[in-house]
Amino acid sequence: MTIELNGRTVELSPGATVADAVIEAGADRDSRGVAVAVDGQVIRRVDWGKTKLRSDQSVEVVRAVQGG
Amino acid sequence: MTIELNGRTVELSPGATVADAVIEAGADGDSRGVAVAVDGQVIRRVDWGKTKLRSDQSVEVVRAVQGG
Amino acid sequence: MPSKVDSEASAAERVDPGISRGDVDGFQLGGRIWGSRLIVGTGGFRSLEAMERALVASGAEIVTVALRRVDPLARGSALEVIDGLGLFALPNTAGCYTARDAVRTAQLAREAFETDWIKLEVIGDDRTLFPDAVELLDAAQQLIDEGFTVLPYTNDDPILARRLQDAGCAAVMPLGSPIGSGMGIRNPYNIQIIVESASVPVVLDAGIGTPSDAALAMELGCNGVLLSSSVARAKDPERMARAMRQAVEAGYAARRAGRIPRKLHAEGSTPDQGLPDLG
Amino acid sequence: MPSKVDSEASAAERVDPGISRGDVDGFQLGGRIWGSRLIVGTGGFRSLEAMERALVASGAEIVTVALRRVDPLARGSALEVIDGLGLFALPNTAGCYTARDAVRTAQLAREAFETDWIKLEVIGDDRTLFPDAVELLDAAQQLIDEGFTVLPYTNDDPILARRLQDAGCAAVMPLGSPIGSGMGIRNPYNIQIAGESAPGLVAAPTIEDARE
Repeated sequence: MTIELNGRTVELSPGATVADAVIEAGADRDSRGVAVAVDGQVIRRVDWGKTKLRSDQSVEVVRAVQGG
Repeated sequence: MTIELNGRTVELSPGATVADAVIEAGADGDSRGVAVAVDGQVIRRVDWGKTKLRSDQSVEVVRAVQGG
Repeated sequence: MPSKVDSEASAAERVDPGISRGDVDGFQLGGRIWGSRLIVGTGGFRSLEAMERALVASGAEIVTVALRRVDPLARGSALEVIDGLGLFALPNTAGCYTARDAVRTAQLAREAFETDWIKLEVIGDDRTLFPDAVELLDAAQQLIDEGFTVLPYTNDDPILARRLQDAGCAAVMPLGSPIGSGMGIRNPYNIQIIVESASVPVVLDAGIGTPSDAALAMELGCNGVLLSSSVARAKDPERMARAMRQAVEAGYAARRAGRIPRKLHAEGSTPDQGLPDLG
Repeated sequence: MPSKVDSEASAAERVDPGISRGDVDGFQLGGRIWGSRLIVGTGGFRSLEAMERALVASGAEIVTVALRRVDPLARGSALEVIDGLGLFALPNTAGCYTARDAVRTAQLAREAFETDWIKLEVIGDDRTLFPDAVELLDAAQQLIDEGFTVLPYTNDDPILARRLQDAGCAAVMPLGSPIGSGMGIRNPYNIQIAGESAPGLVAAPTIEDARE
């Protein structure tokens, strides 16, 4: 299935979960400072592995960066 | 003889020196921070004992005080 | 200076150097007591190493960070440095122009940083980066309802500051001048009014350009100062960080020491009586 | 913090903490390097104890004092405190309104404090205590000729600052605002210009009033 990951169209295997998207985005699962929103809804870290993604969903994976 | 010591008229024995005036003014002879002027002329510390005073001279004995 | 914060404890109940030192002068913020009244942002440093050296020199315990899309190529991260130093990472919602975005970002931040503290920023336009009062208040309200500890970056309008405080914000963080402008405190009178009417800590955030600005903020009665560009983009960030630390401490001490009043004319400190008449 | 200045050495060649610490950041004043850039006045304290505590807290090494007629009833003295702390007593000519008075007072000070350093003050009027430029320059010239190290309290006129520098003053000490007014730096632009025209010579205005 295809989703939009951090603004890029990405192909994921069917049944992929939020956790897979995190890895696809280049962040490893347990790295601190990572957070995910699917279609604007924040997914709690504990639910990453249980939340299946659907085609055309928009996934944003963010991480801590320097900020004022 | 009478001199003006720090603005007050004072009686000193004839032959009194600057050193005597310093003591009369209430500053013990060698204390640090003391200086003397006679009729506006500064008398060097080393000359206090040798400088005889004359009647009607104006003697100023000053000492260090708090100051900005 | 505050000992390194114990990094094992989770962010929630990190041992506060202020408390551990029984510091009567401790900086009360968000229901905790901190040892340093200087909060430093991590934005704008030329490298993570420069940031780390400056953070250490600043003595800051609270350090702000932002959230951006993962960059797989990024080497190292601000958060690793902050954790390594045992400091408290305070996420911000920089870049949000609506209450909706800010709330979402705060929720993301709660996941990412495992803390419900948020430096709430909702911007009105990209030239001044001034806060958008209406959106800011709306976002603050929502986040407070969701149990966040909200530290809002606000303008120097005392009325808005009071509304934010009444809404339940943990502090108000008025700007001195635009973010990164280095113009210092443009309206010290409003800052004083905010300080007078505040029942929550007041942290001057944004616009500090040099240590005397930071000291002035503390002398005006602010409880703390938040700055970033003035250190990050200084020629020597580490030396400037140390200077800011001293300025905040000096300003706070001066405020408590009780300055002399301002007068138009002079008042000599050297006594007049006893002036010798030198003829 | 600067180590306590070695009090045994005479005032003249006191070991400068700046030099001893090889402090590249040392404060160069009067041909010597000092550890602290803060000069504190002793005027206005409510008590000698308060003054002593403040002097220690300030980290200052140079402390200004004045000369007045001996008061036999006075208990203790600023100088005893300053000597006790191993600090350098810098006499001033506060209260002088003419070059003549200021020169005489400086000569008295040289006797009293055994130093040729003088904080030269020649005042124009008693409401503002602003310097009298003409008398100040005249006094500075005379004292420099007599070998004094002259540190003049001046206004923030860059031209006068340059004249004082050209006359041979060891520094120029422009005011930020009237003595004791607490008005900070009223004209930062002139201070910057004074700094440019007399580079490296501008010592910040001394903190006159440490009144508690």
